[in-house]
Amino acid sequence: MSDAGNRFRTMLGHRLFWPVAVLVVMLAANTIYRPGFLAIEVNNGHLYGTPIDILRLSAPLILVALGMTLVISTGGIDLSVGSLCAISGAIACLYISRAPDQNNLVTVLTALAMALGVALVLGAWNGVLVSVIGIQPIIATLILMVAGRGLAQLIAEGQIITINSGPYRAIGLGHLLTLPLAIFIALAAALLVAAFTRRTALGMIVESVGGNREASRLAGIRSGRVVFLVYVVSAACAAIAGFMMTANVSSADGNNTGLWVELDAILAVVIGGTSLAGGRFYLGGTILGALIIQTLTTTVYAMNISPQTALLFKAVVVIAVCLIQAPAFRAKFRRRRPGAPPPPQPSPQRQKEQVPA
Amino acid sequence: GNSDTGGGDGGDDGKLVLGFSQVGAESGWRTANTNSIKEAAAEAGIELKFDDAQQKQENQIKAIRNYIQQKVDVIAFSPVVESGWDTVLKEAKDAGIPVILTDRAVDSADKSLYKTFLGSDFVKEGRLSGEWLVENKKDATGDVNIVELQGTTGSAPANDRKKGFAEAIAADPKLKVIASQSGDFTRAGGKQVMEQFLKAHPKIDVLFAHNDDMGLGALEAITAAGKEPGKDITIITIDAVKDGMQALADGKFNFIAECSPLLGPQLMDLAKKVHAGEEVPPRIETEETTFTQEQAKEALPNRKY
Amino acid sequence: MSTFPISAPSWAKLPRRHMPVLATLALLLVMYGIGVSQYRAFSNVQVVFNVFIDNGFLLVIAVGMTFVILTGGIDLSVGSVAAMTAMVSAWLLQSGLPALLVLVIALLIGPTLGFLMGCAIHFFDIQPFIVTLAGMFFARGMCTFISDASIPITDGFWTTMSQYRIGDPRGNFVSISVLVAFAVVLIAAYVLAYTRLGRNVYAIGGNPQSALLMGLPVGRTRIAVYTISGLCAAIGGILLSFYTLSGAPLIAIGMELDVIAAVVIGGTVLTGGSGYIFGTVLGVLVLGVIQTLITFDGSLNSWWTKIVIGGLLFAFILLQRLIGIRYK
Amino acid sequence: MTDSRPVLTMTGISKSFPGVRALHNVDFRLLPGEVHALMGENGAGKSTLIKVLTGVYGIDEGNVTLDGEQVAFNGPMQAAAAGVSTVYQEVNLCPNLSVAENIFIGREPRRFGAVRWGEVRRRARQLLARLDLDIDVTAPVASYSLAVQQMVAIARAIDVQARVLILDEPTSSLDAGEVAQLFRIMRQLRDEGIAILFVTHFLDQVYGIADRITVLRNGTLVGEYPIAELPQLALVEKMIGKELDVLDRIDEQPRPTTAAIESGAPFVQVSQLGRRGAVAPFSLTIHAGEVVGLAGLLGSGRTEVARLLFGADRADRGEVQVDGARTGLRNPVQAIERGIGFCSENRRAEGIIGDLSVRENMILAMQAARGWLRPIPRRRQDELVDRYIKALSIRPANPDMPVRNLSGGNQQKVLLARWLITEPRLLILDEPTRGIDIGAKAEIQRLVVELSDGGMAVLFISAELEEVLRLSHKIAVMRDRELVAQLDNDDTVDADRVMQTIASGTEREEASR
Ligand SMILES: Nc1ncnc2c1ncn2[C@@H]1O[C@H](COP(=O)(O)OP(=O)(O)OP(=O)(O)O)[C@@H](O)[C@H]1O
Ligand SMILES: Nc1ncnc2c1ncn2[C@@H]1O[C@H](COP(=O)(O)OP(=O)(O)OP(=O)(O)O)[C@@H](O)[C@H]1O
Ligand SMILES: [Mg+2]
Ligand SMILES: [Mg+2]
Repeated sequence: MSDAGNRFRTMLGHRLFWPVAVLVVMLAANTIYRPGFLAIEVNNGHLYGTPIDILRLSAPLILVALGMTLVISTGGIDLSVGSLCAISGAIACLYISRAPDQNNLVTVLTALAMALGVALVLGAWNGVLVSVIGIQPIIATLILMVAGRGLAQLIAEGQIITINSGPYRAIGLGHLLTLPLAIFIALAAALLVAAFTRRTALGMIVESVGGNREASRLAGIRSGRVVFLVYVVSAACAAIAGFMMTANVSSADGNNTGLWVELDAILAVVIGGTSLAGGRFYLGGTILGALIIQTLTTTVYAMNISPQTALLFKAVVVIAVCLIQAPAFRAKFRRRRPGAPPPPQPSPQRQKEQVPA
Repeated sequence: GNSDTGGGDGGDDGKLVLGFSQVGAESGWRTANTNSIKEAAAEAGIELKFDDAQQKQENQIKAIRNYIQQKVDVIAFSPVVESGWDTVLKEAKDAGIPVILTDRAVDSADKSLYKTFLGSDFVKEGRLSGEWLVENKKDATGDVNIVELQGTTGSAPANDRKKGFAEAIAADPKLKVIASQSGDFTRAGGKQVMEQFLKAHPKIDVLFAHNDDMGLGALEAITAAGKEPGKDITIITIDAVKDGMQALADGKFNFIAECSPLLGPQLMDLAKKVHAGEEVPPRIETEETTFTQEQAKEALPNRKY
Repeated sequence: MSTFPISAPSWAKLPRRHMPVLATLALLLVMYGIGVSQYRAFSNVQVVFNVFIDNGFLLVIAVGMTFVILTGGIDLSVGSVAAMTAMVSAWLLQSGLPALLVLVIALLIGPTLGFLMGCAIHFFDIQPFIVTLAGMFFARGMCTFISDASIPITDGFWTTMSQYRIGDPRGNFVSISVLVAFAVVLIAAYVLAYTRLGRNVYAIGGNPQSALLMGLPVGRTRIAVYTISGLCAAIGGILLSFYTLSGAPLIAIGMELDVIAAVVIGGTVLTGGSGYIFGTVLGVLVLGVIQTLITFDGSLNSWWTKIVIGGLLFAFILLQRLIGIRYK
Repeated sequence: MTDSRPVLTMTGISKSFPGVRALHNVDFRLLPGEVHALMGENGAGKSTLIKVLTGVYGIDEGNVTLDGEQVAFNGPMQAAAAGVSTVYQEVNLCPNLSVAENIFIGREPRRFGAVRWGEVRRRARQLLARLDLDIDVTAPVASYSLAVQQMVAIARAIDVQARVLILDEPTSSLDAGEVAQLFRIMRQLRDEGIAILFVTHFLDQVYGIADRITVLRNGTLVGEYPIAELPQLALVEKMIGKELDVLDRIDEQPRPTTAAIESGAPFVQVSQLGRRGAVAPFSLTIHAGEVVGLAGLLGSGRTEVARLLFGADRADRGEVQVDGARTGLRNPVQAIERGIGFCSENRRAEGIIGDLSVRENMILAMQAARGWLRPIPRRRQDELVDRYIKALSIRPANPDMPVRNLSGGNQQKVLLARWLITEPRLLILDEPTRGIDIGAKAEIQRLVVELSDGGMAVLFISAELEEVLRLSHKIAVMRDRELVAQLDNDDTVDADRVMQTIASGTEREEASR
């Protein structure tokens, strides 16, 4: 077999190959529909164009999905992230709107710190419910998902808080090196999470807790603390995402900020290759997943697919993405080829140890 | 009145009891509506039983059932959707409790199931917007390209405003809706959709947004694209909340059709009347107006919500 | 090697396994008691009946979800499928098809979609969460595709089903939906306890690997549960259309979460393998009673409503958990 | 009997996993009315052959015929329907279902479609009585020890009216009594003309029951032999490809006497430690360099003792002293901090983390002890992992392979390595040689001796009395969840005496020393 062929084969086998392929196909389809789709021009000294929009808009989703990846990898799930986005955004905007000088950097930083602090407390609340009291994650976080929206509205008294603060706006709309600042924030967060998990042993410990909680406990891991920690991290990520979402429109809307972002985040995580059953997690995959989802949303708008059929379109794309990613599906086409490895029959994904819920 | 409250001030003190089921608290408009009703009830000495249905028709039906059990004197509600109220309204009728609809109508064939409707006419709001546009662009030459930011797909205000607007602009063939997409009534949605509109369509003359919030979101996208809102693109919205009025006064919007949330006083009035058995007209529209930039500057200082 | 002296006496054994469910029941009664003591009209029998009338469709859908969760899966599509069923019924009735035919068609759509999702999950080994999420998008998309405004139903059969009152029509009554829901509950409880399918469901939830090696029809069962869930969602959708006499594209949004919550509150474990239909019934009632309590109070703000719902949910689950641990 | 036509033949079977060739051109045949032992080292491909046969894995190449007809099962369900009943290596039961359900699920007696629960329970009790097991069949199977679970799995398999019965290491956690019971039934089935394929690492058992032997090595066929033509030593040679002499070396080595060890300061002193419903209060002293064996029948509470000592379960009475200082052992972290390690008998549920690689599984306990902020440098990881892969001859020697893809025995070795890496002062080994081939077993035994000579204390639990006797300085005997006796392992102690103690619970006076 030729060397190039071999290299192609290893590339095909790479975990991120298919998500990348899907992304490329979507971009290509858009470009065919509207040749200017990928065009980037310079406008006011920053880059301007649809690809930039996609990057900027996916930043909050990437953040939320990063935290969600860790949570999911411990075998949990965090439904409260959307509410947390709303709460943190509302607190920050409320504080800024009450301040005499909204453009004061100290004011903005205080607002951010306050909001982040509250989010951390709420994350800790989730963590305690799951790891200490032992409530199933989906229900434990559902409590905050429901009550959190109420809290956000309580903070804003049901109104949309509009602010006019340059520094705060910058979180969502500012630019750095001609690119939106939000991208850098998301990237920094991703690198931070990656460093925290992969440069230390945290990643492995999280994966082992998700893979088999009892075995991890017997190996001397304080599983409870790890589980607690991931919910706090998830809340922190959600809070920053909340800042971006609200800064993007310079207003906090307790109702709509981060609405249904939890579903998108979970989708991104799963598209990225992390199993909902817990265990191995893939941060790179998650980021790609988030990009795919945002591209999908943008495609709906860019191709002006009618709102009535937009969801049908989404359904088709999601299924297509998952199918071509599924090894079992691809194996159906490869089976006849000699020499190719056979499909893993009892799939490793399902091979779950018994973990008391 | 025969009410059951958890103690405190309630009880059989002869106060009229009104059960009100609100759609939810999905927007600033809605919150203003709720506040207006609460304040008016307190002022009119009416005991209000308030329930938030969180945008679910099921919840509203449940709430109405519970009001019937509690034997409130009058039931009022803003239906989440138009259809599907006959069964529960029949139960209310059998229990002898009069019903008032607010804000949104129901399409029941049996008009005896409710006493009256109080609210705005979404179709009319769309129509007023369209008519203003026709008037405003009557001298324009060449096609006028319109993009539309719809509300939540399938919701009554979105459907009706779209309909009314389309009816009105049909009068002038050069007015063309070249793109129409849902922005979910939110600022973020409006902004994201507008960004794509701007990239896909080099020449956009008019933006019609189904509410102020989406229009405000779109403003940001327009500015970022290097265009001047209100000048390069004519912007028409509906609602007239404070932020929207501000934008109008600042010359960023061009026209707003009002949709007033301040139904409280009228509602309390009606409640007293139907409870006393007085005849009321079957349909009462809230007093609403439209605003141009000049009118907005005048009205802005006394805007409450 | 016979018996162990230290093990619990046999009389103590029976209730222990049922303890969590009993605890839930007790807590539910306590909650009801609080309602009665706080609000006079709460003690009307009709209040209880209303909880059933208002939650009949939720109960049916939750029964289907119980099957899925017992195998360790999840079905996010149920709310949308119910909405789609109602929508399709309304649409077909509007276009003049006879009621019975409409009923049959509407009842076929849900299971078909469920079957397809089950196949995707089993044959291509895609995570249920994603497949059913796509199903959810699809069904909701179909709703707005059919019509973006709600369609009223005026058909005689539907109206009768909706408005017929069983019991004293002037006093306490239940609707036909309640009977349908009860029938579904009984059948499901029977299937789970007394048929091979039911036992296979539990086995797969316990350990799918083992179930496969024990020679159980894992694939067939897995596809079956999603089909069942689809069927239940379809029945739920029909009940919903009785309930609202219309098909509305936005109805039942987010219902899947209510349903999952109800199932889990009822003691079914999300990783699968343990839980009962009876628990699910209790879970639905808990949600129903919480809501009734809040409406009866009638003084809560929109946002306080959400906070209080969250708080009550928390209090309930915490107590359930604490009692559960004690008896474990 | 021997010249009857084979009921099952497999010819030219090959099977590869990514990176591993598990089977290469293997032939195998099974005659009716025989017990056929399939032998080979860990990872030789025994389980894979069985899984290929029953359709759990697809075949790459080769043919399977059953009764002369070519078959290709698509899964255990089809295989069972065709009369091939199998107990797979790891206990494969549904932990949440009751014992009775586990036995009958898939073929419950029914009337009008409804399962007859009374009948299910009655028949389950009957069936277990045949195996001499008297347990509550309505309790979930997870509430029983692994041994009981193994018996339940066997009961499930033998109840089927099968032509071929496959038992993949059914005896790995059984004690002598249970094994005898099982063999009685196997003989009975064999005499009814059923073909039995039997996998074990216990040579005695092979010679006790098998008629013929097939040996695999590294995924290839070594040969098929009638039992009479293959003496034990020759069999071992065929399996490992060279002579085995470690076992002899153990017995030759001079070992410190009990007296010598006990003159040192005790490392762990337990007094009246107990837990309601699990073990009656017991007292035990373990010195540095001492091997304490725990002997007892199934469910006598050995595992419970080990778990209490490790803090895996919390004791509700009694106290523990480590190095003379009173300490609480309330959770595994505390135990590990005090230098105690614990290798669970249930490697699938409580041991390996299947998703993670061999490397990660090995360093997990050490990493946990260091805390997540101080990752073990990659170089050091490689060093440790390589060392133990070599020392325990783990195959395939690929540290980055997910551990779930290893054969059962190799997984066990990985677990052992996990604890050895932490260099504990007391290592609790609960059935460490379960499912391990004879060569590796000898290695592990040698390791225990070496470690204890180097000053490590070992608490050694094994269903094989012989092993306990060979390694221990002191033997603690459990019966009915009570520590009934402690015997110094001197010349006066032999298997019979321990058995007697287990049976009668005498020598109680020694227990209170
Ligand atoms: N699913 C799998 N993926 C990759 N490799 C596998 C898989 N299953 C088994 N193997 C490999 O195949 C080889 C044979 O394994 P098998 O389980 O058949 O051994 P075995 O003879 O049963 O050993 P043991 O006595 O330890 O149980 C081993 O090298 C193992 O690592
Ligand atoms: N023969 C039996 N009859 C009934 N129950 C049993 C039997 N054997 C074990 N059990 C159950 O198994 C559980 C675990 O026992 P434990 O693991 O402590 O025993 P063990 O001495 O370690 O035995 P094993 O040899 O199985 O490891 C006990 O709770 C007991 O209920
Ligand atoms: Mg094996
Ligand atoms: Mg044991």
